[in-house]
Amino acid sequence: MESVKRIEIIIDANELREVCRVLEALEVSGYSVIRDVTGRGDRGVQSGDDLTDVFKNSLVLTACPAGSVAEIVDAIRPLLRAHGGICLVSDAQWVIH
Amino acid sequence: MESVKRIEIIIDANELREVCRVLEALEVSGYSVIRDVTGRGDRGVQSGDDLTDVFKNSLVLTACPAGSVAEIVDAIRPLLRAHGGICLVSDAQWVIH
Amino acid sequence: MESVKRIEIIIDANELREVCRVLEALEVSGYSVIRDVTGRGDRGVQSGDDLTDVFKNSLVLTACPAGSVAEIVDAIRPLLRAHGGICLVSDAQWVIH
Amino acid sequence: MDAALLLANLANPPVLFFFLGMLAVWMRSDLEIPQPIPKALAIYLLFAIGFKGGVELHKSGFDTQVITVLGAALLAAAVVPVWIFFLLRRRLGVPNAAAIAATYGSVSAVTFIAATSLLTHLGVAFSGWMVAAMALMESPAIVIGVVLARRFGDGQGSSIEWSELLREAFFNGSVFVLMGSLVIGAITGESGEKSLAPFTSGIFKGVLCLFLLDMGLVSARRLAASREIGLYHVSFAVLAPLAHAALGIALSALLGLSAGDALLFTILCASASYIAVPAAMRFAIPQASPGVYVPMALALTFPFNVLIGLPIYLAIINRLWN
Amino acid sequence: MDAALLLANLANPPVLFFFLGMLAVWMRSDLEIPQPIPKALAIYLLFAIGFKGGVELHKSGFDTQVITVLGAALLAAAVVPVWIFFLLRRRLGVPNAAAIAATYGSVSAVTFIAATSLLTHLGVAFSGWMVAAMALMESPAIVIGVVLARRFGDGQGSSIEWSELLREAFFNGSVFVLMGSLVIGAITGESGEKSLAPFTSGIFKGVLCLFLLDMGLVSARRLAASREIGLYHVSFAVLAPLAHAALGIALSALLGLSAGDALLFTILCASASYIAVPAAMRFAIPQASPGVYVPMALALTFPFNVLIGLPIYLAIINRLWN
Amino acid sequence: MDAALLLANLANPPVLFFFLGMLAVWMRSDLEIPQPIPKALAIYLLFAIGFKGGVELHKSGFDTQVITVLGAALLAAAVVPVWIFFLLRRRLGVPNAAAIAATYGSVSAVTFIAATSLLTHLGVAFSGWMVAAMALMESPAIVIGVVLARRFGDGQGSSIEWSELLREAFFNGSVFVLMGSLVIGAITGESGEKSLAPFTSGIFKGVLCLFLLDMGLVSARRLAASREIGLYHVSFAVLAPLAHAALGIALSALLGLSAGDALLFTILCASASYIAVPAAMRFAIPQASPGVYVPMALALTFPFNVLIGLPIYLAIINRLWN
Ligand SMILES: Nc1ncnc2c1ncn2[C@@H]1O[C@H](COP(=O)(O)O)[C@@H](O)[C@H]1O
Ligand SMILES: Nc1ncnc2c1ncn2[C@@H]1O[C@H](COP(=O)(O)O)[C@@H](O)[C@H]1O
Ligand SMILES: Nc1ncnc2c1ncn2[C@@H]1O[C@H](COP(=O)(O)O)[C@@H](O)[C@H]1O
Ligand code: NA
Ligand code: NA
Ligand code: NA
Repeated sequence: MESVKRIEIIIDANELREVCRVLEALEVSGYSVIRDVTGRGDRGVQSGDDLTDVFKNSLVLTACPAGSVAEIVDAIRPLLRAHGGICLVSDAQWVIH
Repeated sequence: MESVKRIEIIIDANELREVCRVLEALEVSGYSVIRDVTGRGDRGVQSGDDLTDVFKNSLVLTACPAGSVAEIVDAIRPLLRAHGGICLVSDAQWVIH
Repeated sequence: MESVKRIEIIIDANELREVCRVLEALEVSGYSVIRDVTGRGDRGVQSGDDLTDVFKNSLVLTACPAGSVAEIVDAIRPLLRAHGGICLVSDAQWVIH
Repeated sequence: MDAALLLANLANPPVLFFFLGMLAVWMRSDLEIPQPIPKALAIYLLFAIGFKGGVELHKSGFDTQVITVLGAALLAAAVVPVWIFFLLRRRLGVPNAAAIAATYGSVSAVTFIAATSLLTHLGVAFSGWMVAAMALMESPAIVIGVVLARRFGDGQGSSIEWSELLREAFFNGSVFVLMGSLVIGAITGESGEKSLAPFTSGIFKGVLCLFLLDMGLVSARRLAASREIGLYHVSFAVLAPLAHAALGIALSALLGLSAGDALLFTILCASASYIAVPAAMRFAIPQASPGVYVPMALALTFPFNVLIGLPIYLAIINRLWN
Repeated sequence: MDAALLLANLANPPVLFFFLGMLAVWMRSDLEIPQPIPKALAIYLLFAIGFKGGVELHKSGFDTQVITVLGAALLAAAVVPVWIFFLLRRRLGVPNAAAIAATYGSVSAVTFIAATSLLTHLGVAFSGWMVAAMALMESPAIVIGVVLARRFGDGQGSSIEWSELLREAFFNGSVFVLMGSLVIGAITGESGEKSLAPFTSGIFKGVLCLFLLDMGLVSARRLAASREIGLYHVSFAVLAPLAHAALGIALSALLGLSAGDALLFTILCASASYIAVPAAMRFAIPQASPGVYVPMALALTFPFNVLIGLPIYLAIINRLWN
Repeated sequence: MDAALLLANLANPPVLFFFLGMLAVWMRSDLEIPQPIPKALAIYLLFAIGFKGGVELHKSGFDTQVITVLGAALLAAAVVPVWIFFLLRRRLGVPNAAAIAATYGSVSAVTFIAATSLLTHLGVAFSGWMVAAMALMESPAIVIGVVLARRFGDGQGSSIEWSELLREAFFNGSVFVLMGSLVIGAITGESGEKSLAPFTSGIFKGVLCLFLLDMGLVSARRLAASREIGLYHVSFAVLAPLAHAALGIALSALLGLSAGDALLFTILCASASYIAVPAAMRFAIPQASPGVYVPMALALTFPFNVLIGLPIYLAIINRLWN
């Protein structure tokens, strides 16, 4: 198994496209998305019950080498600043296959 | 980036409201919810296929300072005891924006 | 709280049954499933928008004692090799109730 | 002639689709109707049946028969859970006994709908306002079950407040949609009926088929997964509806109901709830095991009533009424 | 007679179900119509109304009245956001003022549908091609709102490209379905109409009831959750539709529209968008707070128009037209 | 006259909505029909077409023509995958060749439905029981494809058991719903038909429009995303249906089918499966790349058949039959 960083981004569902575009631009090896995430934060309740996705979040998970965390985080930060959301980085072991 | 604790709670979907109420009472900075989670545990299979949410779980994720883990866990434990489910606590770095 | 390992498996939705069968065979104490996960990886985009689940992933999360990680990983690896996907292992504290 | 009834029931498309669903599980097909589609179908069915019932209520008005039937319905909904509780508490313990009491004291809207579908299929007349009786019978058993659990239980879980419980019992989603549609139907009457007919009546039976297909899938899965169900539970799940059907038929005779209404009243007594009640029990009596009371109602009593019970009850009613 | 109109509106099933939804939230019922069912119902409604509108357009053709009405619609959609912006910018700041301007300059398809449903309910004739006016009024206000935010804003968020914005405005999902169905309806005409009628017309009102039930749930929730809404916002959300209705009625009179068409044109002016616009604002004016402009349109102006506004506007029109 | 056919096909609402869906992707609209709605629509379509086919079978009974047609259908479903496999294996390798063989040997229910919709649109008669032929042609190619992959493959993946495979082939969700509804339709016959007609026939075309709107979205997305598709694949995806259509027309002539039935039989041969087969291939031939065989069937062959193929085949049939 190989040590990697596990980056978890929870952001407004309307920004999902943008986050993916950013990650692809940085040529991450891959990412996973959970589209329907609700929650609560500084910007109030995201109940996910409206017709547009204005009150819904999405979660993006990407595992990457420790080295590329910095550039990913720097690329995501402006989105978080503009639209809210959180980004968590943690350690993990990647099962090589 | 700032060190935080990542608390993951998987519990009966019918208790979701209650868990959120508890977290809000403790004034956490925020939390995220994945409403539809299935699974298996001591209480058998939660297949998520019935009309009521009796056989469905939900996942609540909250990132908080290490200091407040204890009180959150203590507040959640009785719910886990009564209705089952799990609560995992892990380390993470929060990207400040 | 008790130290455990947090195993996260993201795999083709059609293999979900198989992964669960494997985990049950190894008698894990339990597992959680998020059925609808999209993403991108070596095998291209999994957009989750088709009628079959051929382009959809699922996420399986299981918390287990450090001791049983090896056998679980060994049992999952062939599935990852054949059908793609990832498996991440991280540390966590399990709240005993 | 009774065998004919049994076959007629089995030849009714909704019943066939219910069976098809069970077959899919037995043959290990990967067929599924993904959530939340079944939830949406259930809301539609409650909406349609409630609305149509309300319109009928609008037409008939609250005459004495309506009122006496509603009274009898409340009576049945109050008596059944009590006797079940005392029957089962020794064997299954207070929490499970109370939960099962609530489950069997309440009603299954889908079974009721299946009964109306059978009657329509056979061209037997019935009163649309019987839906009001169903609406009234959903909630009382929940409250009674919880009261019994409190009174005879070890006092655990008594933390929950009454307001919460009453809301769960009387305002839970399914009861609310049914009641609300009933009232709206009663307000709008014929005019509303005409404009909604293609939706509430035209496609109704077709939607019911799809919904029962899913019910077949789910109940067969539940049966396969239920590890806590023993012979005792199985026999109760089959005998209880028969006993309650007898009660229902007796009351129907006393009330002088028509054959059609008698079947509906009977099925209300004989059916068990797996929608409104489990959610309430899970929260009000957490010590009770959903792995016991849900499979009993959903995987045993429901199929029994839909496949065999309905024609049997109707056959008996036909015998007695003529 | 006007009171009669008000009651007639409240006795229309869709309105009653909208109210039922709000009631469910106020009584703290756990009733919900799970996503993506409401999204699917919305797509259906846009599909059906667009298609039927296109068929009507096919029948009427683009005669001078149609064209003048479409022109007037565009005019209203262009003027309204501008004056709102300058009205609100001091009090609410440029971003929120611009977002609210776009919201109220655009239209609410569901309110429009509720208006047609009321007219049908009352047997008042109207032109199906008015849908085309609605389609035209959805997007311009979005662009104007963003332009104003740029021109008078602190230059933040100006990073976003125009192509993106125009796509959001003119090709977003709901506009696209409505426009596309309109064109397809116009292409296929009567033949298409006949084959789709049971779907686009037969079950339409029933689906509308379910959809408005959800709208009631959501708007009541929004109102309860909105912490950024003050008296100022509330009064604007009630006065704006009245002011815009006056504008709409005036233009309708000038255009010599029939009473039915006048109501539709009026409601287009008086309604505010909570589907097409918020998504666009969220991305084009991120500094604006969705917690302000969405509840205003969805939880205040929408219920006001559906419950009270429609009958009032129609009463006034009736007075003036006769 | 043939150009007229082409236009008639393009003026059919379902085809227009399919095109609208593709247009939405090309114009980069964010329109989407969120899952599981499309899955539910697919289940509805299979349910309705299966049920109606069963009813027709009930009416016609298994006369010699029905049986010979079903035999011919099985023959086609068995021959096609074999020749495709040997045609492609050198160029694409055993796994992909086998997967494509299974894909094109099986059928596309939606293409079949589009064909029936075109015939209805043109008022050309056809036999409802042709659905039975479709149901029979879904599974065999899957088994044959896997057998070929085993026989000529490097023996990898041969771990999977036959029971699993056969279940995937014959009991997968879509086949099961189609077959089950067919049988139920055959059992209930006219009586069932009457009670379900508003659901299975009335709203059918409308639902088909919404479903094809989604199909348009998905197939255009697939085409845009497919990086493994080369000129070779494209030409195969267009030439294969033409070749198989020729086979279908020849067999139809031999069997002396009516023009309508001939088109249906032809489209069964010419269409490729993107529902039943991919799931089975993914599990039985994991070395094959879904990024190749799915886009070929879904994003190339399906649109080709629906937009151009159907009218061409029908034009040829008209020429030959008269
Ligand atoms: N402390 C937290 N833990 C977990 N999720 C959070 C937290 N804070 C915010 N979120 C998520 O991020 C979304 C946007 O946050 P905000 O921009 O603060 O409103 C919220 O709706 C939550 O889903
Ligand atoms: N070891 C575990 N790892 C991950 N999830 C678990 C585990 N044990 C239980 N769960 C989740 O918690 C739910 C309730 O657990 P239980 O109360 O043990 O039945 C299960 O349905 C799973 O979704
Ligand atoms: N680096 C990664 N981080 C997160 N998820 C990944 C990563 N790589 C692959 N995945 C997930 O695993 C699925 C299959 O991966 P692959 O087999 O590489 O196509 C992808 O669709 C993603 O959902
Ligand atoms: Na009962
Ligand atoms: Na407006
Ligand atoms: Na074929």
